[in-house]
Amino acid sequence: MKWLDEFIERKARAVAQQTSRRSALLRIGRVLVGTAFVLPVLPFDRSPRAQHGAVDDGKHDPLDPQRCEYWRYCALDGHLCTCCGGTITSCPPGTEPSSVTWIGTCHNPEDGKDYLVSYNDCCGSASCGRCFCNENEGERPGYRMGVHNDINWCMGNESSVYHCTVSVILGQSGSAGG
Amino acid sequence: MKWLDEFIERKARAVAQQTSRRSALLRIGRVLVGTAFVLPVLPFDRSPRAQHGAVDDGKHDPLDPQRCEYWRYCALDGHLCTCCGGTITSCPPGTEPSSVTWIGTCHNPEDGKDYLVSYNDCCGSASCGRCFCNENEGERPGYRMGVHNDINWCMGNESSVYHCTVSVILGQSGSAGG
Amino acid sequence: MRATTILSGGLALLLGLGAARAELGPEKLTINPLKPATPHRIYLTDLVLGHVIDGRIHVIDGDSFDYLGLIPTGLFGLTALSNDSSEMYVATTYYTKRNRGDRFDLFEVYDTATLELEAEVEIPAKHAQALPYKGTLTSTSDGRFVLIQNSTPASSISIVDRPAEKFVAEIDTPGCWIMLPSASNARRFSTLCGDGTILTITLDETGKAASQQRSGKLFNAENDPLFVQAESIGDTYYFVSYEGMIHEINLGGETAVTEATWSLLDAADRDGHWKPGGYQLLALDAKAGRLYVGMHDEARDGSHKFPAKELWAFDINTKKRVQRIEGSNSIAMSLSDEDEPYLYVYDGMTTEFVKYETLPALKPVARSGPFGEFAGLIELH
Amino acid sequence: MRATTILSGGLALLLGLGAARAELGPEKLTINPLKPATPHRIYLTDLVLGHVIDGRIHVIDGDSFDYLGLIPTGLFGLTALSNDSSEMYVATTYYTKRNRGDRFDLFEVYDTATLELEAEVEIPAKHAQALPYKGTLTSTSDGRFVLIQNSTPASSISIVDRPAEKFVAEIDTPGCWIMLPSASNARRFSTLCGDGTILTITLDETGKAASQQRSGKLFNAENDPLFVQAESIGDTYYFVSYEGMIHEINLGGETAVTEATWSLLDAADRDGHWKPGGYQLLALDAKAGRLYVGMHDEARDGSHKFPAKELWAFDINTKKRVQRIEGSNSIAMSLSDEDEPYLYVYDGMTTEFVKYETLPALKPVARSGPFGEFAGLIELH
Repeated sequence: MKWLDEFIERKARAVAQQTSRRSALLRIGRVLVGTAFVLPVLPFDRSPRAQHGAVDDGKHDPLDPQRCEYWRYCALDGHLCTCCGGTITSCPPGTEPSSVTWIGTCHNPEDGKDYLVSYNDCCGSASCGRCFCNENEGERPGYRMGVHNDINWCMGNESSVYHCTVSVILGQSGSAGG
Repeated sequence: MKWLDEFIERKARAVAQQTSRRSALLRIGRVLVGTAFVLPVLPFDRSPRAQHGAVDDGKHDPLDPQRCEYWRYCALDGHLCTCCGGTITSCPPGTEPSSVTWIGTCHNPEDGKDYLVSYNDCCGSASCGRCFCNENEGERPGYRMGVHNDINWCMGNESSVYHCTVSVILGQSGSAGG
Repeated sequence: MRATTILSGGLALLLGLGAARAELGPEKLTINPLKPATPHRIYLTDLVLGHVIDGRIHVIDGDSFDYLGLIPTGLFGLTALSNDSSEMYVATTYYTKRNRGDRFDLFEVYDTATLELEAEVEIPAKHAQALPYKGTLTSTSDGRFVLIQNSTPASSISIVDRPAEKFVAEIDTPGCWIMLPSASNARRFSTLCGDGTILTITLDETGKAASQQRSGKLFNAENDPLFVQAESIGDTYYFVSYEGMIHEINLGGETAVTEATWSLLDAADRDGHWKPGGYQLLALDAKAGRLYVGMHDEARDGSHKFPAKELWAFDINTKKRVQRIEGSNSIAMSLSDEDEPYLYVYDGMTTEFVKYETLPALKPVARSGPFGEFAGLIELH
Repeated sequence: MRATTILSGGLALLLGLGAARAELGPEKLTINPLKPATPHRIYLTDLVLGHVIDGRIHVIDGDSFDYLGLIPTGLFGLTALSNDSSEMYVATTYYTKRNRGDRFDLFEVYDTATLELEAEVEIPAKHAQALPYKGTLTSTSDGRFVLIQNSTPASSISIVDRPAEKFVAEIDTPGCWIMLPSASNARRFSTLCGDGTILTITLDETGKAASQQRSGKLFNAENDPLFVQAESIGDTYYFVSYEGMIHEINLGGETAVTEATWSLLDAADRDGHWKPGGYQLLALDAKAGRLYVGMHDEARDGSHKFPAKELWAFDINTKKRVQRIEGSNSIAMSLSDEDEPYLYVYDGMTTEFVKYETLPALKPVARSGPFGEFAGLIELH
């Protein structure tokens, strides 16, 4: 995927140009103009840095639950509750777990087994906005609602305002249901 | 203001490191991770790029009304309506001008005169979020409300939801009031 | 310090300044009229997940790429232009206390000539709080009835009588999703179901379901599901599957009928694991007979929302690829409504638009600045 | 494709899985209890101007810099911890239809042990939709009455009886701004006025104004205005002016009295045009007798909100500078409430926190990741 490389390089060059640009210096008499290396938050940017979270230092540890690459998040589309005051399986204080949910199946690299994971949303506060991830293994359109993630699973709660998403293991995949 | 230079250089280096980093390549099999050169939107970042707007190419033309450096904006703290579907003196469609306002005094480089400028807000829709500027010439704390800009001048409207700010010339400064 | 002589309530004090000998002003504060629409006016629906109560539609001039204004859409608002583009429809959720209190849902009509609210209709508080895919909100072909996808997560459809500004019916559609109106029958629409069938619903003149007919199994929802975004010529809808099969399905009759299926891929494409991907990944030029699809290689389970590495153009008569071109990371695309249409593509990485000429061949001709934060649906006026 | 056998409503179907021979799980979904507060817990008030209906307070562990949770504050919410930090107060605006409909304002109490809403009180729909400067919302020294700044833009103050959970009075304070409670008199507070006077208000036991006394002119609002953020030792408030003068003013009596004024600047500082700047630009360590101020050079008209190029430390007894150190672009700062306090500084350029040791001297010891989008007020638990 050369396009990604090129994109990165282009941005790096753009920043470098900005650094050396004489006009940047001219603006120093005013406030903070030169700091605007702001790229928009991308709908598909899986990096925790995208919306403030763990620093994206280039590692992608499948055992670090504050990163999109964490193995349980293989079909998680939303903000990681681990970056929002919750844990892998608990909602942040001040929020409510969703009453309905959908299911993914993820491979645990530690024991080599596949697990069924419930992607509950946490609801009712303002959106957390941190550590956005967009993983879609086994995800299907809305006519397969039980495995669909482009919808707000807070929909059944008293307040359906989305905050973040947890990943709760329901059991091993091979041994049931599948 | 050496700190600004250093900040720019530091960020450029960080980006450069990310570009060359082997691990970035590893992630390419996944989606778009490497694009996260996202810095937060700063409260004091005067660049239109900060919240999507005119490209910050390093120019700071006091006659370009989509830039914070435009002369009339010398005390404007908010989103430029010129980036939001309005003009220098008109609110974007779907919004309402504020019923109350505050006053700045700005120097017009074209005729060398000072003008009184009314910084009306436009109100009632969702916040525009583009071209944030933070200029404070002659600005005073809230006990001088008529020259205070850390407040929502949509406050008197039926809907006080802030959208953007215009700058309407009331007259020359020397010839009245002053 | 220049301005301190102006006391609190400065404007009132200064209204007499008109007489001052100013070279500029005094000026009048007005509301900017919206520039008349062109076929290149873009509506970009932005869910703003990080501030999810504050969604909006960005209205953008697709020639100058000026920002023209916005329409607020609130919490997971669904959006769609009316058939004649004179109105923007929004179905959204409110709470009596912003993010708490009691929920109520409204269907709202905005005038696309002014961006002002024209009408609002209370609807069952179950509109689908979904990514606003095309077809989650739509109209019958005559514009009389507006169809709104619900989810609790049980699926149903709310029917609004547009001229009467009234909610008239709710139709249960368990396990089905998306609404696809028939062009030839203004009371008919269909919906895709999780067992691979298509359910066709015909309304009576009051908007209630007069009949519901389920097709046989037309697609494999398990192994090769159809993306829900579909484009049509007359009653024939073009769907694309995860594996790159085009399904041409006629939705004009009482029961949906497959007219043709064909593959986007040749042997070399399969070797490279090329697959379709994105959110709004298809565009169809009925007049020229061209179909455009966003494609990426090295596809794997879960890559079906990947941005386009390439755009592929097909001749729908010969069912052959006629062009492949760099894809601008498209995650959403739409053709302008004109004889020689432009294809507008939304770059999911930079959030910029890329404008392509389409005839005789795709050719990028302009790129915008960035717009939006969490967007994946484009409509053109 | 691994998960497609799970039908819609997958959870219900799977509840029996507890018995499966899984190495992990089944797990229980819970709500994470908030980590007990420490003196290093940070509350960062974020106005989110770009999505202004969606303000919030970020709650952050100032040691690990973990994100602990948030408190929603809505449209231009004012925020303040209760005197004992057990509660977070919010005064905010609602509309019956998110950004339209009828306005109503609420005073809300959140439990800082759980981040849950404990109480809400309707207040006049005129709370100041201002940047949440310290002092726009505060409590009397015994915590009985909560004081809320109003602006229409005419200035007034709403008084809420906290234990009774009741709005009890509105006091007009034309041309005045910010509330500064007296430590020694639990019914007394003062406010800065645009003519350079200070108005001192004494409440009766019902929360109504029993007396209002205006001082003489204590500062020059025209040529050297005071920043509204002030820090206190007992009844003595330390203000700093745009030009770098410290005003020590006693607000314990019926009428405000200046106790001392002195300059932060020496001749060389004046040559370099050093001036104070920021939003929350002062911190005061009563025990050590240290005052910290954010300073920038090359100051000009309009630079008074500039981030700190340096932090300067003063001995308030000798009124001499004892240290200057790189300022981490501070736009807001706060000291932890402990014997040897840390100074937390919010970097307005990177939106990161920098933690400084303060004794024997300022020394940066840690830096956080980024937090917030449009923030300028810190409180420490």
